[in-house]
Amino acid sequence: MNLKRTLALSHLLTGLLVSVMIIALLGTLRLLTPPIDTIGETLLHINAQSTQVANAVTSVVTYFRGLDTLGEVSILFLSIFGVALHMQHSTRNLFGAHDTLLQIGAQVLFPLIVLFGVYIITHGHLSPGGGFQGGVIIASAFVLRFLAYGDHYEPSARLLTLSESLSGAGLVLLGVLGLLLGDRIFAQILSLGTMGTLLSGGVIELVYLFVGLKVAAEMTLLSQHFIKARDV
Amino acid sequence: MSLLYFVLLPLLALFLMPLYRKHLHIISVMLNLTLLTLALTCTHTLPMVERVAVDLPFAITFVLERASWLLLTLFTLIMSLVSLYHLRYGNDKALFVASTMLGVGVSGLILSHDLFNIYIFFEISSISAYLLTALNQDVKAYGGAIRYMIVGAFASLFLLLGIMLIYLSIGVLDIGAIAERFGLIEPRLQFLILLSLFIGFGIKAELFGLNFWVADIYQASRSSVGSLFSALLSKSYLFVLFHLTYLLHVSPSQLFFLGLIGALTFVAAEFSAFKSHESKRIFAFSTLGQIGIITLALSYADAMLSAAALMLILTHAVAKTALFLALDLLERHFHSSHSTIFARFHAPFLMGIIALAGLSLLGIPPFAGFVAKLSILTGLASLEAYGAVALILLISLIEAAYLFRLLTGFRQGTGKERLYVAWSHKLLLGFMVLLLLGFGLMPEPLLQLCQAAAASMLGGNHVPL
Amino acid sequence: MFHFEATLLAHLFFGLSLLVILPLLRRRDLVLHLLLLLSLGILFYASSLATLFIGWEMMGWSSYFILASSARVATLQRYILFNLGGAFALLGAIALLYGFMGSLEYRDIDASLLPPWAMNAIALLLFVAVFVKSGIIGLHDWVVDSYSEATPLFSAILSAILSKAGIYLFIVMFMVLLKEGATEPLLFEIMAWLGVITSIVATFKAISQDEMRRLLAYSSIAQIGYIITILALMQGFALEAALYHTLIHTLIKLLLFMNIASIIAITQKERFSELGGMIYHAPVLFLLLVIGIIALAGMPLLGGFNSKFLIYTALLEEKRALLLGAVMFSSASAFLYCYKLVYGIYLGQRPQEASLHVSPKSYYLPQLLSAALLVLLALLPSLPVGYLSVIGVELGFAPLDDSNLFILQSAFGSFHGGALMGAFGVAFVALLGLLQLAHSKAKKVKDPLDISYCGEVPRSETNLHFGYGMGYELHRISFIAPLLRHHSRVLWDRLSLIASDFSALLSSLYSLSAQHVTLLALLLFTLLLLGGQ
Amino acid sequence: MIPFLIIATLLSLLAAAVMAIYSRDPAHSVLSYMGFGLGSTVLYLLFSAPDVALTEAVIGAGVGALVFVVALLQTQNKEQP
Amino acid sequence: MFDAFGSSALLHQAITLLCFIIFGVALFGVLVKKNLFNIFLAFSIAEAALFLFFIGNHYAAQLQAPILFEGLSRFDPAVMVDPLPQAMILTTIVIGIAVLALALTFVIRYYKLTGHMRIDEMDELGEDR
Repeated sequence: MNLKRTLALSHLLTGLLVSVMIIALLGTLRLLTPPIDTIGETLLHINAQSTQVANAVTSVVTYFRGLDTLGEVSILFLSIFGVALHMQHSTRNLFGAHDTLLQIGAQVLFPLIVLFGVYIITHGHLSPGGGFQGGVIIASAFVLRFLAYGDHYEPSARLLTLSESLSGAGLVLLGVLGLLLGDRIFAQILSLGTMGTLLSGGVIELVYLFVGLKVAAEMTLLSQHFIKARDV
Repeated sequence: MSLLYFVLLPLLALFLMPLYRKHLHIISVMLNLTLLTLALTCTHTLPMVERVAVDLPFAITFVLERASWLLLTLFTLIMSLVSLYHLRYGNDKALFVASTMLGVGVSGLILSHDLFNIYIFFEISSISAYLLTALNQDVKAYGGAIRYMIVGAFASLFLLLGIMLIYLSIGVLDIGAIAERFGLIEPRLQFLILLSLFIGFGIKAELFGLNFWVADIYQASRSSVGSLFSALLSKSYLFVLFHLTYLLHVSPSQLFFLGLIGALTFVAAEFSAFKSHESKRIFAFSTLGQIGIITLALSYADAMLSAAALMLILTHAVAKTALFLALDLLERHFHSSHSTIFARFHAPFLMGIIALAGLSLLGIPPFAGFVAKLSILTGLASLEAYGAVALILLISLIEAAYLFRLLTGFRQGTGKERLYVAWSHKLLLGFMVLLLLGFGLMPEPLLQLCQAAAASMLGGNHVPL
Repeated sequence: MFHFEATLLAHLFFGLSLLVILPLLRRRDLVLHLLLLLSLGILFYASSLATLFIGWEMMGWSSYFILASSARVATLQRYILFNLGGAFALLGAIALLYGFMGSLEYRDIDASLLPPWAMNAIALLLFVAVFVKSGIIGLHDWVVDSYSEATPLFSAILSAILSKAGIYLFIVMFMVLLKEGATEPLLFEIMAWLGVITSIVATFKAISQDEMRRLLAYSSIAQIGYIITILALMQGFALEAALYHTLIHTLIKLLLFMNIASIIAITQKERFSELGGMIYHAPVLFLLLVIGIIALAGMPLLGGFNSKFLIYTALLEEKRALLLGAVMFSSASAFLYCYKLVYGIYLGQRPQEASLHVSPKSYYLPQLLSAALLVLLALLPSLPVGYLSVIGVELGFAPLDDSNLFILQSAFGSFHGGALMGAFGVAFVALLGLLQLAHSKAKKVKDPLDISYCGEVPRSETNLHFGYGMGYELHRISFIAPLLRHHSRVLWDRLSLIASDFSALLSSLYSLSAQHVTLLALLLFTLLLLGGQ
Repeated sequence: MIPFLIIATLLSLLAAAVMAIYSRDPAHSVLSYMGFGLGSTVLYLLFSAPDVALTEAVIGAGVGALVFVVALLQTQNKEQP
Repeated sequence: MFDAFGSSALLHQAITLLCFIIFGVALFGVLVKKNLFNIFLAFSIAEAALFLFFIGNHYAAQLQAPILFEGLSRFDPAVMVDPLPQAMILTTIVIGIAVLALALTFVIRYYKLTGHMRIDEMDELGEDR
């Protein structure tokens, strides 16, 4: 009983602390006024000349702040590597269902989902979406097969790691090429198309392609490891 | 020569891992030595400014000036030493990936001048640190890693808040541009932003009030990993913290507050170590103590003291690396890091290394640590900060008490085991101690480097755009 | 422009170190001993405060590691903490000086520029360094423990050489570098009294010790107390007296510690209560020890008298009658422990079960060397005076008269060393002869068990010689007993207890769960947010 | 109309957050977390950030929820033996 | 009734308020929940609240997504939302998920080694262990 009361008291105090903090924070945030101009707006201005990409977010992600994206990709790589390292997976699937309907559905849907993912990746510079989103969508196709086939389906981990590594290396090499041929990382070493067409992005498309491939492989690995984690 | 190679080369080496998965230890050594060479070749072209993305003002910039060059060289040196140390233990994929990424993270942290980019590198180094903590894959390792992740997630929340508020109020991310426009922000908001950044970096830089997790993390991870944490990780965050502090022209009272935090860090850490019997915790506390002194010295924003603090960063990093690597040898042999193992072995060379590195750590002559400590004390005295001098001297006694207690083990106890130390390890550790001794006897060149670095760190390292 | 790189003062101190350390070099810990010697060289020949400090600290840690092979952990802790405490005080003084001078070179130091408060603060810090090294009472615990727990040879080095470093530091700092400084005279007055109080207390503590090396340790403390007292006068004559006493004391302590090292090697015993009657086994050692204690007591037969003579006259010259009285009192009390030393080890009953080893021959060399020097100095008391005068002149004091090597001059008279020694020698021999005659008829006791008094028959294990238990009665004397208690040790122990409690409190902070850590960070954030507005 | 929607979505997000964090049943937590992800997707759409919305949908809500579900299943195995 | 929100300043205030309430709720969860699972979930939600706050504060009624399509043929900050925050948040979401996956991996492994995942029972580190 005493313990419970202490616990309640500590919760109360913590709650008090958090609410005081939030109130103080909000009190200060009231003073927030939007700036006169931001670099985002400047980027928007020069986007049309420098990238020919219809989706400004894409051009920021892959071109203006390509280094951030490279960092992000390596974080993802690091995290998936950690997951793979610490989750030795067994052949036993957590979802051991053998539903024929699901299997048929998976067979039908698999190519469609992959196609959709590829679409999202390749149209990243024209419409919302890009390498990350498309990559995850492709991975979800594999996850679907996992769920449907249970123990009997397992994409080759080696192939996955290889494609993950190689696409990562491709991304870095693209950056290095930009440094060597152009004057900066991810420099536009390819010719630009006209705005709004599929091949208008130049390097941007290549970047998203590598990112998409990498994310797809990584997410497949991730789900594979999570779903088939072995008991110790 | 592009500064981006310090980030791109390790990443390339990582992504091409499947090509040489059996020789990662060799690749690691080659990579780190290459980076060290690259860092050294930059000496004559300082300061270097590189715009990473676009030519407009306020793009992502990488800047290598004297201070960051000094740290970058130190980091690549330590990474090379640690990877050379692991050469004997063969292929370790997890260690290779995590430590290489840690190198990427800390290099990016000190090179980048873009706040959001700094956040990315902050996360890279944090995640590699989590992985390094969990390297042993036992309960302790996972417990430590989970603790670390909770604290780290908290830190990145506040860092993110600070960055968002900066962008929301002035719309720029380059720290030079932020410094220019920072005065436009409402003072209370300014304070909130500084505070959020302080919490974010302060947690990772292991400052008092925010550092109660440190001992557990060091204890959970391998000793050799401890050397990376102690020499690279905390120092890089501290550098960024003070870089921002100097650039944003914080008020004297805020600098005083930082100095106070530094002093508290120092006192609390040294006292905590006094009762500890776990050598990794002891070394962690000693790292905290040194960070406290460094913070205290940097908070005066004085050229001489900052030079001394940089010198302390250098000497402490080398001494701690030597100590942690030696401890790693012991830990591999005894499967324990309790301080009693110091009385259980007989290996004159190793004992000498530990003793001498320990002396340098304590700031006892004729080692480089002494030069750093002496310059800090004389610097404080010439600023008439006699209280700080007295504090450092008094608390150093506590530090001496526990470090010497550890070292007495060497000459005491019976039934000692003979410990075989490989020649390569002897060479490596001997090199580090020679480095400490050499710079202790001839500190002038290093002091000059540190003075130049301090000048560029303080004197508006604001690089012309 | 002042150059102090290789003065005679440094030569004197370094020469003494060589004199002591070279005969004692052994293969065991050779490197550490050489390091110690190197550090002394650095200390004495330094030309900047930084170098001086390097020597000082190296001396501390190299001796620590030599000591660590034999001493207990608590003793080692005490040794390093006291020494580093002193060293850090020195470092504080150096930092303070730097703050005003902007340089650490000796030649750049001009104490007349220091404001009085800074000069006094520096003086206080330096006093701490000097007092710790010299074992001034209250700061002396580490001395006794480390002397008694070091290897016998290293005790000799500790006592004969390392205890002198404090004196050197004082001379260099106060008589050379900071001579022009406006130090408060009261500080030196306090120092003089601290020295003499130390010598009195240490003398009584020495008498009550049962362990040979603890006795000698207290005796060292007492002797250095005199030197401190005399140095505090800040006079040329006093400086020379102090240096003379330093020289004599080094020789005496080398002799005595080596003598005891021989005894320990022979018997493996450390305590008076377990020893006795060694004269039958080692007459040569007995003779050497007698030379040592005569010199130690400052009796006019051997070199010890010369320096005592100088000390007394120096005090007289300065008209410090009270100090003189105290020094004489302590000096006279020193006879008691000298007696205990000779009786407790060599005379009296021999323990029954003693199994004896052979003392290493090499232990005799340093003893013979210093005994010979002591005799020589007794004959030619003015021999070192010329040298010491030059040092005094170098430091800016008037020289002493050394025209006749046999005669030691002072303002209050002089004595002829050869004549004095001859006279005392004749008197001593005559007295001995008389005693021999008187005792020849005394009945020899066949068996110690024959003695019985008050109806008690001692058992065979009862130790009957006079050295045993001597000094215990001191505890019953009301004005001496409080001196013998371990006040300072209690104080330091309590301090370390407080530190360790505080440490436990703080280290529990560092074992908090991650949640509490974040909670504290949030608390800090909130407080700052509210407070900083 | 859009401001109204934004406020309403935010309120429901608040409810979902409370459910997700404080529910005693982990299954409810995960479901509410998914709801939170979907709600924020909607919100991003309303904020005219379709890219972020898509990312939140597939990565935040999708992968995040998957990870949570699997973690839940992995740690429930032994809880009721 | 909600016309007042037509002014974006007021709307921003409201968004900030609600987002930080969510943030506070999540932070409270981080501080008091004992289940590691819930703690990381709370972190994830706190992070999401910050994202919403950031994106929400760049929204205004007249602004469109920064993508060119039929009706819109020119990049103009007057009619488009700032793309940089979106790019930043996009990056941060991915990072957040990466960290979350790693954290849950550690939690799962910890659970399998010790049989519990309560933060107040984690006692494997500290002195004399």
